[in-house]
Amino acid sequence: MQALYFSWLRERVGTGSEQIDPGPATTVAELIRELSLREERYAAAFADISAVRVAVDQKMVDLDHPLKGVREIGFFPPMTGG
Amino acid sequence: MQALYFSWLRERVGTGSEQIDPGPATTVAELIRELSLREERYAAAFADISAVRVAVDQKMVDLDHPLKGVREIGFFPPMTGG
Amino acid sequence: MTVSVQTQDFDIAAEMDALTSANRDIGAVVSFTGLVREMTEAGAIQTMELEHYPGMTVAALTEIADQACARWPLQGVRIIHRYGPLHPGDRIVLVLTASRHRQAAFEAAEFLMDYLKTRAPFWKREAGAHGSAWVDAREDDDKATARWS
Amino acid sequence: MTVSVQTQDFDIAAEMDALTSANRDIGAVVSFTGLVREMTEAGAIQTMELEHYPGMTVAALTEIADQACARWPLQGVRIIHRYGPLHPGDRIVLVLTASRHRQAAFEAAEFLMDYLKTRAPFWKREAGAHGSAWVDAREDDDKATARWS
Repeated sequence: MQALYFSWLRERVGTGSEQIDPGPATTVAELIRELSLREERYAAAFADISAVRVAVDQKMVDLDHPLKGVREIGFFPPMTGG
Repeated sequence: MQALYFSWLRERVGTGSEQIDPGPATTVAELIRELSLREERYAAAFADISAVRVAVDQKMVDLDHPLKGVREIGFFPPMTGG
Repeated sequence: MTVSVQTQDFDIAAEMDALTSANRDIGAVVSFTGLVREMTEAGAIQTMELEHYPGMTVAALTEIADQACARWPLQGVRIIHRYGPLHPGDRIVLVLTASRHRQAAFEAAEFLMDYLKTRAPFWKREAGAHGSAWVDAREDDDKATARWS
Repeated sequence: MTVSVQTQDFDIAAEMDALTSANRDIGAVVSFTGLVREMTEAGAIQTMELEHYPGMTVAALTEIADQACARWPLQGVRIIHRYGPLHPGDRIVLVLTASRHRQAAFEAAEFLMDYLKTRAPFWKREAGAHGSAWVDAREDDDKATARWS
């Protein structure tokens, strides 16, 4: 699965884009927990989960969204466009 | 006193601008009655008083506004700018 | 705060640049442009003639702009209103508001347009193959103006 | 209904002409232009860097524009959002709405801006002599978006 990171999530993870293995995770929330346990940089990025927004295949989703069939997952803080 | 007429009031009175003598009228409402008695063209212009707006020396006023000291009085229908 | 009453057309980009170029504390500019519509309830029109009260118009627009500046934290206001004969598609009026944030700019522009519609001494006459007639004031416009008081 | 995400500046007069020139049933055009402000709470900034999510941005803006078209009787919508490095006074975003009457054009433009602020995948980073920082989302913007639902 392709993971994309934007804004300060990108800075904390240390890359804008990478292939990730979701392991046993079946939802977005489980994937975030899984990654946070694996490496400190993910734990730092996802420390305040209330500040994390997620898009799955380029559509905004909730944290309980399933990962089955997902090709791309994007992590970013609340948007500040306009 | 200089009287100005706009839009269909101008058309009914037959002129855009004229000198008028207010006679015994002391308020805008009295002036309208006075003119309407004098000539049919004023009676036609002022027939529906709810559709007449008045400016005295280029400021919008109510019908009971006094005429004392007034140099210019404008009569027109509700505005349709913008 | 500048107000113009004129027969000639206006250039919205130039007006916006003039309003904003000297001020780097503007975050939001809202514009309203009014255009002559071809189709009316009476049929297609060929011309719209705008009459105004020359001695009063600029003062009335200035007063409306002053009211907006008193109610919202604006960095700039520009009003241009045309008069004379216009044709379908022509621009009639431009309102520009500039502010730090968007809410003040939006609200002030709506306020200015509501007041222009009912308090600026202009009268429209539309003419087409079906004849010509003065445009009636819309009750909706009075209601829109009343919401600000 | 056209949406662009680009680094280059835009010409508001040309965009407005493109939106209105083929349609004589438009009576009202509202524009919103967002500009980079120099002064922030942290101090004067020299640059604002706008990052976006390339695969998602155009789709997100298109969905927002579609929603506006479903809610209001619009004759046209145009959205341009820039990304990359910008400087104080630079234009960031343009929203244009065209309609028969002014209320729909105003409301739709406000709706579009509220949604752009909270639903379009852009992130701003401001940099000045004091350092640089990502711009925090404003609670006010969430509230402004919530009023439409």
